Amino acid sequence: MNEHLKPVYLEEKLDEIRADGHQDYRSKAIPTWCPGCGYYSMTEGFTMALNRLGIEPENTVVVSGIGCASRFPFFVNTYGFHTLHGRTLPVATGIKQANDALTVVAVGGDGDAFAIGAGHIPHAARRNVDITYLVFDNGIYGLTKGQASPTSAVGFKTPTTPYDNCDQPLNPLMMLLSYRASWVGQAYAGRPHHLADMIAEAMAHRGFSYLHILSPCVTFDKTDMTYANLDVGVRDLPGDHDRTDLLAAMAQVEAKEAPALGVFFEEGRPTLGDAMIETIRRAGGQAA
Amino acid sequence: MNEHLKPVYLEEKLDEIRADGHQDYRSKAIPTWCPGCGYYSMTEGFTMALNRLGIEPENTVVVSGIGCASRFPFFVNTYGFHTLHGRTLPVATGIKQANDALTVVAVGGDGDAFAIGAGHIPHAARRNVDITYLVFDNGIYGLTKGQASPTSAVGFKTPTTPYDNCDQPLNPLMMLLSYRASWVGQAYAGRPHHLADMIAEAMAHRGFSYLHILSPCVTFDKTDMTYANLDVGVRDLPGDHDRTDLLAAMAQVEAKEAPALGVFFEEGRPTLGDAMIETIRRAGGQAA
Amino acid sequence: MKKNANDTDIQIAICGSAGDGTIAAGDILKRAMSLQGYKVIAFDLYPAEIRGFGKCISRIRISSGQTYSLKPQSDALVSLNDPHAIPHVVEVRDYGAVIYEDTPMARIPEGGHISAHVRPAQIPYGLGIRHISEQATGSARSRNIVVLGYMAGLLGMTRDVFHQTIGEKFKTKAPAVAEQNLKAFDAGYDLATRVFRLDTIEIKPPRHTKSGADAVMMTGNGAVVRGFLDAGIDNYFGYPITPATSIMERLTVEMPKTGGRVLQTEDEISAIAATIGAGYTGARTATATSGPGLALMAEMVGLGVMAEVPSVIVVSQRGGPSTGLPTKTEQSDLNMAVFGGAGDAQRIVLAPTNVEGCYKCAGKAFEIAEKFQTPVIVLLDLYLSNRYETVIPPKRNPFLRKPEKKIAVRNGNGAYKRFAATADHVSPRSVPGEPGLMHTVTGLEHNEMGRPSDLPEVHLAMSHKRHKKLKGALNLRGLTLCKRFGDEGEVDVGILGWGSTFGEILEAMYAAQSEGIRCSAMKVVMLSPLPIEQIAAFHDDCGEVLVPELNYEGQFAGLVSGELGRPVTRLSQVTGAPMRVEEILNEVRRLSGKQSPARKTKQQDTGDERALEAGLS
Amino acid sequence: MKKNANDTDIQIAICGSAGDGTIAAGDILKRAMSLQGYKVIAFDLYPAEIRGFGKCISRIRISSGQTYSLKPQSDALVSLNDPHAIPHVVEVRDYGAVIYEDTPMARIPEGGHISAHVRPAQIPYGLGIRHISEQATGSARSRNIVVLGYMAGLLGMTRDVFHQTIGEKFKTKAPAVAEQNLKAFDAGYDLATRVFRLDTIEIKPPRHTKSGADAVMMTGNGAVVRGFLDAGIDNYFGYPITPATSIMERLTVEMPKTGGRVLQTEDEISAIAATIGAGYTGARTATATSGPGLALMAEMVGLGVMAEVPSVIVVSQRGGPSTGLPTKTEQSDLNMAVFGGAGDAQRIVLAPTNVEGCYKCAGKAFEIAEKFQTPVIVLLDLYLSNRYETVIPPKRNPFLRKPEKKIAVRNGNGAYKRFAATADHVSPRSVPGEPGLMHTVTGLEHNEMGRPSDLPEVHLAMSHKRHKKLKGALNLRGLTLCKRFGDEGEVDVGILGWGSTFGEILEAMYAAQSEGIRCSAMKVVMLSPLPIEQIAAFHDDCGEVLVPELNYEGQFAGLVSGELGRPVTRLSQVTGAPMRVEEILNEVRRLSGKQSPARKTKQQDTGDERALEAGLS
Ligand SMILES: Cc1ncc(C[n+]2csc(CCOP(=O)(O)OP(=O)(O)O)c2C)c(N)n1
Ligand SMILES: Cc1ncc(C[n+]2csc(CCOP(=O)(O)OP(=O)(O)O)c2C)c(N)n1
Ligand code: SF4
Ligand code: SF4
Ligand SMILES: [Mg+2]
Ligand SMILES: [Mg+2]
Repeated sequence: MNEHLKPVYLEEKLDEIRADGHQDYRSKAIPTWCPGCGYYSMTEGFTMALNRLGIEPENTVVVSGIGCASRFPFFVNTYGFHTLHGRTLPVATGIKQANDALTVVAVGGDGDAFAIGAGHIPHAARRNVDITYLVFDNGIYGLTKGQASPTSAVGFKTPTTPYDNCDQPLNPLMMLLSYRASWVGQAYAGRPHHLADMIAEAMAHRGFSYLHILSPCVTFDKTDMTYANLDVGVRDLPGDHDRTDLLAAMAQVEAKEAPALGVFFEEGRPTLGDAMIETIRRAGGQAA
Repeated sequence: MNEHLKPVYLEEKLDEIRADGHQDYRSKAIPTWCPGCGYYSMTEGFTMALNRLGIEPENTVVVSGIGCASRFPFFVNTYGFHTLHGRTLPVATGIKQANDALTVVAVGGDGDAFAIGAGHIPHAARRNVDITYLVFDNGIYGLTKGQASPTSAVGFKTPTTPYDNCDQPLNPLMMLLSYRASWVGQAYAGRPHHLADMIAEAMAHRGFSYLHILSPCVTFDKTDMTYANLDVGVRDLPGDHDRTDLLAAMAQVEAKEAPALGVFFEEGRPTLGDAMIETIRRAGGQAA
Repeated sequence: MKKNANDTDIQIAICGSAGDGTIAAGDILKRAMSLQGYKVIAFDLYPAEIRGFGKCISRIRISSGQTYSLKPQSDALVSLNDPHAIPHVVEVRDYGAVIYEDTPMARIPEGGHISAHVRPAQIPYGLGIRHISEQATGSARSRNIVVLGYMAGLLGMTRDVFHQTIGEKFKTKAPAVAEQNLKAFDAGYDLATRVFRLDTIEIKPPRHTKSGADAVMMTGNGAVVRGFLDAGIDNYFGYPITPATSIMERLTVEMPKTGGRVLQTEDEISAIAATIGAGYTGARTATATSGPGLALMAEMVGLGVMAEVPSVIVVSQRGGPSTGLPTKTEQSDLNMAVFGGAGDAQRIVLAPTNVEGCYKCAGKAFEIAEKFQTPVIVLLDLYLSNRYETVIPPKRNPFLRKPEKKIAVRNGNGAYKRFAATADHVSPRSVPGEPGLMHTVTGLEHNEMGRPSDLPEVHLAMSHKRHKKLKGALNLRGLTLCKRFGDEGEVDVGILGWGSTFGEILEAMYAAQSEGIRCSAMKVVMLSPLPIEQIAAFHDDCGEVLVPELNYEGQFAGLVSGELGRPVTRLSQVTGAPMRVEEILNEVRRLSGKQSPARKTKQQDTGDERALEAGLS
Repeated sequence: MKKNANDTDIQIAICGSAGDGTIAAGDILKRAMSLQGYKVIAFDLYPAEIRGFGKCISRIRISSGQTYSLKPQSDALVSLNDPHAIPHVVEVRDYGAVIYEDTPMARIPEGGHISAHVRPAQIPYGLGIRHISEQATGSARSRNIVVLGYMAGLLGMTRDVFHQTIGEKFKTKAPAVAEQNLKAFDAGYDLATRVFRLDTIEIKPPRHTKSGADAVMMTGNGAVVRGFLDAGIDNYFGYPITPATSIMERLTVEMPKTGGRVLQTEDEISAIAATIGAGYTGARTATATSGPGLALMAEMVGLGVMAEVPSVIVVSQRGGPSTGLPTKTEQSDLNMAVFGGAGDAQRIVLAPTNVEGCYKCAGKAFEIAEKFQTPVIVLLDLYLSNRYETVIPPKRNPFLRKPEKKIAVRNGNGAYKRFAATADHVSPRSVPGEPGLMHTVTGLEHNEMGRPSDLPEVHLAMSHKRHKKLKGALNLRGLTLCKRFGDEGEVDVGILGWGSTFGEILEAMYAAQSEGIRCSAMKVVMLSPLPIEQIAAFHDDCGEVLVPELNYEGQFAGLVSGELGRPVTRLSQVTGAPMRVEEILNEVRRLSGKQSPARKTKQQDTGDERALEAGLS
């Protein structure tokens, strides 16, 4: 029988959702995000990914900065650290450095990452700290009510750009590639299944993985990064894209009118933890 | 008569140096750098460039952070601001924002720029603040006596990497290209005339110009970025390099075993000052 | 200064959930009353979350004479959402009004309706708000305006002024919008005029009706913006943070109109760095932030002190520590403002006590920063930043728009000494562009030329210079640095206060006087350097000195005791809300030996042992 | 504790320019004397610049009994470079020795030779240092060792121990190097034994010769490293900054040997952020910095306070404000350490007063941070970080290597309350990896579950909890939090001190006692929370309380007065150098009414009006 013609029974479907177990990764707190906010997809995608990879919640730490995106840890049932604006990565680095056995996921908004936090990204990337960094990019400062962010488009009108934004936005994926992050990908909140796949893949990568997630702020952005615009804007990476080729990845990222979804670059190299173990070995010590 | 065969008379040569005027841009303070430090070339190159461009010392402000490199402002006869470690660019941005008529040159070491100051570079670049940023890269923390910096090579032994450096170094030129800085070039302290040319060209560019200068620390680095190694290591950019092509520039930078000297990328676009004037126009105001 | 018992003095609270138009209704009320020449003080509370149906409450005090803070009790409470409004019923005074929807939409749980919470002595006014709105406008969306009209009618407020205010409020919208709202207003108003009034509240004509046209409603942040503009601000650099953001948002609109430049930087470190960079060129430049941002600025403020570069930093405090309570008020960043830097890095700190003070301090801050070549911090808090007061703008711009500055000259041998020793310890300054006066400033200790030096005599002399010059700020003209109110001479209790809390302090002091307690209050606006002579003289006059403030540690009390070497009594409150007048009054009674017996019970009720403890330390 | 007049107590100063081997000679002297069981205190001054021929001076005090600081006057000065050494001739006591090169290389300007500066009462010893070195070793490079030998011979020091020390010092070099140096030493030593000794100095055998083998020379920073290692530090994150860098440099060598991890971060914000991140996992983690770095850490330390995560931050102060005087000492970051954060963000601050204290405070800091779940700042200064003292390392590791912690459990209904209210206000903590106890910590105000909440009662209760729990630190065992020395009961003058300056305070106190002044000194190690009861009791006993400290503002004095509400007398010195014992003694004399007439002249000479002023405030 054709899969798509099978009738769907609500009760059955609910049982299925409960049974698959990913709901266990949700906390009891109800998200404080606006209805329709792209961030709901992240919670769903993240819990699905954890479930699929079979990671125990108690061995997972979600670290965030400050912003709507950074409220994320409160809504998942793992250990969590809601830190300071922009300090997601150094705190996450400290956690991973102290306990290699933990799965550490860093989460933040575009402002948290690329405005106040911009100085930490190159270093987490070059050291290849074995964590996953999910940036929820809505091109705006959501929590403080809609000011321009470093990824806001030229011409965007916000309370701090009443005469339209003039600053050229940053290109986060290009930046991450230039830091030679060892895994770089992009997803979109409007494609939740692909998003879940990408989160799982990013987390499975050994080393620093960076996933850029396009996500509309339905409350403060009615014109730019909306679902309507993104739905038609995004494209898949070409099937023949070579994800081991840095310059090819850069070429894909440079063609940014139509943001590509998928994995741009991937490379296996020693992590910070590996470097630490090697240093201990050279010193004649025993790794803990 | 062949130029090279003409005898050189010391007195004549000294007169020539005095007459060309670039010595007027030197301050009375004697540099506190170690004899042989690459930084002496910068003072020479910078004063020659100012002289060549005919910029008045009183309309020039040299802004620096903290480090051996950052002592620079004390040795030139312009206005100067020796700020804090890593804060060179935001201070320089404030100065330029307040007075478009000034020539603003930011100066710092590799640690100042790419460790503690790394978060400010993308923003100065994307806003296209019309300043010149000279980074003196010696791959080390000179002033604090030789610890590893973000550009130190893997395997480098320093007081903070006694068992050898394990962190992959950053690629500053790639980073600047990914920020789409509107002028990106590289020079070497061991080629002082080319260096002076490059400083002059960077300063002549309208917008944010970034010049990376390779410069040995003769006191704390006896093995890596030495004159001996660099003299044979550097190469010129290919004659047919297209400096308007970002991806071509990236390809040149990626081939980093042999650092290329010259201008990688250049693009004309509105500066932060232009954006401000446009905003004032839209608001119906009169630019000062 | 004392109040005239015959004057109007009423306070209305409007409470609903986000989306009910609570704040908008309050806004119309404020403006309408201010237009008639009443004094208005108002403070709105918003929910912390963007989303959802969090509580909004707008409290508006309307008076003909001067008042200094909100009253602890309101005369009327308007509910647009019962679950949110119920906890506030106790705030309504005896014989005050509670106005609410009397035909709720759905079945509600026991005790869920507000009418069940109205106390016997309070007067309930139930009406079919939704129904009236639907009838008058075809939609329930004007519930807020209906109930506003009802309240206005009930209290005998003038209809016309409301019409005018509503017209203005909606003038940028389609004409139908204003029309609908006027209909809704009138429907409520008419209904109220037919109601039998049990209450004693009355609106009497304001004292100075004429001034209404001149008076403006302004928040503390709005006043900062006005002060900056009137003082000729050239540049602003900032990073969004509650509750300072609105300063930047308004400046981005206003400054370009007169050629000014605003840049949203990548973080607070950049904001202060650029501010100091611009200050170095001689431009008037400011930034604004809250506690977390000021913490990040600590190193750079120290550079401003050392390099002697002027800058202006507005700090609007919120609940702390750390990210704390971003939408609640507190006065707990004082220690950081005064002491938060490496080394002996004294700076000037000003804390206005009301909206007008915000205007003055913000505008004057540029002059002060330039005069003393140093960072100036202007310390507000969320309560002051967001509270509305009626202000009569000055007729003449009170600020010097051109810096008074000493002219720098090369001395005999051709060397310009940027940090030359002078009688007042302030050295002649040159800025980039001036020929022959080139110099480099630095955060390193330096000699008179500005060259780095770590010689003992240089460090001693320069430390001396940096501290001594600030003493000059204690002789500043044109700004009240500290001021005593109330009884002259020896008193039983003196209340020493700073910042937004001073309004409550004055109210408490006047109340204490009316109970026969000899009482004075001193406000201190200049918190660093402290006007210690005046404070000492005040201390001499007072049997007891009480220091009420919105922080746990008694930070101002510690600062004053530290300089004075004498004890004071601390009164701390950390609930995120403004200080309660009653709380201060009770302490004054206790210290004067006239403790009211009611107090004891109340303390036990709230279980607030800390307030007691703190009061005793 | 009083000194026995028969004991050895001599101080040698060796002065040269960078490259002369000044510090190396001093190092051999320190080690040789320490090996014999003498107590050694030493402090070296280096030039601020990397390059050039800046002044180096090594001062070494050698005694059989306990001493507490360097002496204001040395018994011998050894010059390797006359221009640098000349200003230090005045530091040599009457009948003390000045040792110098008597056959200078070139013609020198008038007054350029040190012999012209030796005072009549001092005893000059000129010798052909260069010549002797060349003769003995074939090169002038051993001048420093020749003169060291001469000095040793002159003072009757034992030759063998020097031989042993030199052998050890050069054991990693080619054997010829040690040999050359031994020859140089003997050449100098032999020469001295043939010299007619005019001086009265004598080296007497140390009291506890046996302990020599156990004793080690250690700097404050070295002791911090030892303390960290003995307490089982797991992780270290840091960014280089003078004078803290050597802590990281030594830890990078040592920690990996036992599996520990060190990361040089991109800045200080990252260093403290990672420290707190690692602390969240339960690992013992520290960072170290100086004033400018601590300023950058201010926001993150506040997060540690709010989220109740342990962390240890060593701060070695240097001259400020701003970049200040990186290679000079000062105690001016106290205010920032105690107050430098947004909101009511009290943290624990410990300031050791000597090298042994550095060891104890550093090691104990982990236990304290874990016990009270909060950041602990250990405050040193350049003088303490870099000064050498002889220490006898403890036989048994004095630190608890496993955190004593409360075991977190799920309560009945399955919810784990990370911030549960408890009797001692410290809540049971769980760390990642423990099943069923997942929770999120935050810098937002939060309820017992750790969920964000801005309810008034929550903020009040949690502010209470965060402050009250720290009071427990005043009952800590195994670490001296404050201690009184000198006369018991009522005294004329009490000296209250903290940090590195306490050595000078003790010396001054003993000197004052020997002049018949009733005098006590109290050291305060725990600066936050302050052991205010003990301080108050001390204040009660003292006619006058003097607070000497190395900062301009009298920061500790302000802190104490602020909590105590009583006056103290400030004595400030900001020259970048350690406090002068004589300066303290003069103040003690003045306060006790026994002012020495010499004092007045001296003050006028140095023109140090500040010290006087400060003393009076
Ligand atoms: C040091 C500091 N500066 C500023 C703020 C105020 N603030 C909170 S969230 C935020 C920006 C949020 O934008 P983004 O990171 O893009 O997250 P979003 O809300 O859009 O998900 C700002 C500026 C803060 N909390 N701390
Ligand atoms: C906030 C702060 N952190 C650390 C330091 C100490 N410090 C001074 S210079 C420097 C690094 C210098 O390296 P670099 O920028 O490469 O300049 P170089 O000396 O090599 O020219 C450091 C860490 C400081 N002055 N301020
Ligand atoms: S404000 Fe924007 S980003 Fe924040 S929760 Fe609402 S929709 Fe999402
Ligand atoms: S230490 Fe290195 S970078 Fe610094 S002045 Fe000397 S050679 Fe140059
Ligand atoms: Mg965002
Ligand atoms: Mg460097």
